[in-house]
Amino acid sequence: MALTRDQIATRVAQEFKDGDYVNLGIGIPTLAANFVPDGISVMLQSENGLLGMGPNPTEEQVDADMINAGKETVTAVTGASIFSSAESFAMIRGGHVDITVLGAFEVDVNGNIASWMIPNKLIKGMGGAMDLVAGAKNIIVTMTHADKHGNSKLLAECTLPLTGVNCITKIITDLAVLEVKNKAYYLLERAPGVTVEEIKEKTAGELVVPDNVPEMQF
Amino acid sequence: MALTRDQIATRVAQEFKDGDYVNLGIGIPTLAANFVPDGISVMLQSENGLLGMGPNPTEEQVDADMINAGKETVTAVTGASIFSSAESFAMIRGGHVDITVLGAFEVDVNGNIASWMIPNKLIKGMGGAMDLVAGAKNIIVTMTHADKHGNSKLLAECTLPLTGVNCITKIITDLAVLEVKNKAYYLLERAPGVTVEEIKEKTAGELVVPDNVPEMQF
Amino acid sequence: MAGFDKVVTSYADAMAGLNDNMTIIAGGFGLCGIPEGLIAQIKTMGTSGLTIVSNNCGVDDFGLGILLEDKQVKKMVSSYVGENALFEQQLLNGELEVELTPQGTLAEKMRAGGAGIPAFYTATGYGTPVGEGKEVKEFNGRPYILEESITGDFAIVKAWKADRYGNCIYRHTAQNFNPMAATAGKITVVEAEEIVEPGELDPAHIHTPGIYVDRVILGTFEKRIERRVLAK
Amino acid sequence: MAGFDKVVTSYADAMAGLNDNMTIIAGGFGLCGIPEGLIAQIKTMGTSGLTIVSNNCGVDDFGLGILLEDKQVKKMVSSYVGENALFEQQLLNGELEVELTPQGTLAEKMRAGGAGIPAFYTATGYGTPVGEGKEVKEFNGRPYILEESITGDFAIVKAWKADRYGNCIYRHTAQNFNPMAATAGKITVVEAEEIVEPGELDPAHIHTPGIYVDRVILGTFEKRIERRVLAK
Repeated sequence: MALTRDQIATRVAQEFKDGDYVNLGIGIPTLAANFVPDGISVMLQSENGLLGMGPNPTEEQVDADMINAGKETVTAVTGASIFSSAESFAMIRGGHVDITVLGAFEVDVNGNIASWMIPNKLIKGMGGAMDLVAGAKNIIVTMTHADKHGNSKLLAECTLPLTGVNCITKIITDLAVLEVKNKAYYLLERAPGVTVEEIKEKTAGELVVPDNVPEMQF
Repeated sequence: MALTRDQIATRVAQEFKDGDYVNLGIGIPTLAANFVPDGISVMLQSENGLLGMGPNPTEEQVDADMINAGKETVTAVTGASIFSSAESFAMIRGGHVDITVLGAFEVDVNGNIASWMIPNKLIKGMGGAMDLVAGAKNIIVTMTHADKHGNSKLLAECTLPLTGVNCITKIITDLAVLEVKNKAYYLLERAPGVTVEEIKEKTAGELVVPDNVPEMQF
Repeated sequence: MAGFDKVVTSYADAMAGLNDNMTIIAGGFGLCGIPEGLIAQIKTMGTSGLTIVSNNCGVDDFGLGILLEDKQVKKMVSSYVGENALFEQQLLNGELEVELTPQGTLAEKMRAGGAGIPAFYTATGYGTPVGEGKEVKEFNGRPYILEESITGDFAIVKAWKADRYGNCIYRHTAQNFNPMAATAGKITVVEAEEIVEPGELDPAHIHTPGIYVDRVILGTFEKRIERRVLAK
Repeated sequence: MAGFDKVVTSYADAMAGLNDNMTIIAGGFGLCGIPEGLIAQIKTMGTSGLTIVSNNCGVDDFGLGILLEDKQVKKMVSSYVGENALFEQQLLNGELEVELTPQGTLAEKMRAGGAGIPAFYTATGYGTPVGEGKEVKEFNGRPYILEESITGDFAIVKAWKADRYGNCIYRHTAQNFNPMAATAGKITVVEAEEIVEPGELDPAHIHTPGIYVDRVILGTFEKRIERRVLAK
């Protein structure tokens, strides 16, 4: 069975190590904050200038001056720091954020990612995504393996305008966990009950399948 | 009579306008802070990260964490701000300091200045001087008109390694006030009792002398 | 210290000198930390042909979005403009130009503009449409693109507290682009929630030293929240 | 939050991993705001062949100057090294190399190194010995030189207060180069006058967010004054 959004987020959160500084994109990546494993602490960076982002506020805590990069009201955790956008992206561009998790329209076997623009359709802008993929030490892309028409999002070569080149190393989808290297997708894990055949079918770029592909553990 | 150091500093301070942010180099420039005219307020910038430098401290006020760019103990005035060296030079390089006053070994008619290095003799470094001459809106050089052997410091072309090119517009010496433009020194004022002849004699670069050269007013 | 008192008492004085076809650098992220009264004054003045450098362009009826109604904006330099239907319409009609700029590059362009750095290299945008036509240079085997800095005729900034000398502090994440914007205007105007006397702000806590600031005005702020999300 | 507790209790732990021929970025201006105990530890370790990036090199018997005694330093990158007789002697003997760098360029090189900017243009040094051999480019009719950023294997930083997560604040002008140094080390070590619990520092007052810091140690400081000048 393909994973639910919460299950994908749970698998993403297994990538976190204790003490990681993490930037989570909008959507499934943000959900990962709810599934951080026991014994692991991470500190969330929000690119509008907050290190140590906490949960959304209660009614009493709501403060218009306290928002995240998705423009949602948030709180700060104990030990947080707040700074300018220039300082925030100095952190990001300078490689100080340990893990960035973000969604994508497409990725390819060169580690390229397209996530911000669909010509003649979506022209809202890239926000901080280009800086994040250029700067983070470890970038995880999370998305559905194929679009709603069944077309693979794991391509040999991206067709949409790129967000960044040669930067993606790990992909966590509703079907599988894959590593990108040597111009191919290496299948590391499959979702419980999902067959290697289905993953092959929905992966357009070259897929390398080891003899044994374990199921994800939750 | 050639001006004393205090008199040079007094003439320098006449250049200040109310509300100017001013950076003063070591030596005579620093003295100018003591002669700011009545009704004029300036705020002193010290390039190690202090805007609003005050006088040296009393015995009780001395604080090792409170120094100026000359490494002397200082105080801060009311309304001061303290920041990093990167921020300090952002101000300087970005042209936010209104007036910089500094000493020099030599200047020339191209507005070049040499103030930091005498080959095989003085190799201490340029400190912040190169940033100051590259960045300030208005740079005033103050020095003796000639060295102790009577050799002019106002040259046609500098002989020592430069601190900056094409940046000096005004020179205040013990003999005269001059403007640098059109590859010449324009004599604006002479020290009380100093003749145009003496100034001509001690100016190696081309000197433009108007019909009437007023004496400096103190 | 009369020469350092930067407080003005009318919005007309605050924005005096703003003319058609000028460039304005604006602080704020979404609707957070925006100089509401200064934006309203620009609308009142009716200045047109403006280039506005701001991470976002507000929403249809609030923030910089209100300058679209009378087509005062010629060009936006922004990282994200997705909250605004009028914006999209004017863009598709060709009435508005947009230069989409990665958020970190935008922040750094403003900082560099204020700091006398005309250009810098960044890996951000290399190999993407953002990098097209830009100079590329390798450092340690990695390609980077050259990005030029930005300055404006005016910068409009929203502070929490400002003193009469223009020293500013920002509140929480309303800081965002404001400190860089403050450095990048030929004339920098700060609209503050509170104006205090010099000396009331701790010198070590000042986010924007007064040297960058030309005018300070006391504002009142609606502080609209774009996405009010509560704890479950 | 065990993973974020960066406090170490010995200087040996604080500087563990420092090896010969490494590059160290050091905060401080003159003798103000220098990590005295970390410098002493480097002397104790006897590490040699070091490249040290620091605005100054201390004085003969204090600050970075003490590393000259046993010839631990191969190269200094500094703006001003005039306070130190041993320095001058080793320089003239060819035992020490120095790369004189304008103070603002040095500060910006550290900042850029930490911020992922490999190079930037500045007018500082154009037409002088500093500009020799560097790429020149005109912007708006003015020539600028290209300066590359600096990073180090270690950064050593002196803070006033640090919390266990590595968030730091600096006191008065002891801030100087420390915030940039903190961003530019592969391993950044902070020596603080006081270590506090997370939450004790106001998030808006933190000069160096903990993300840049790997280790924090409690120090005791002599805080020698280089030029004690009193009001007349």
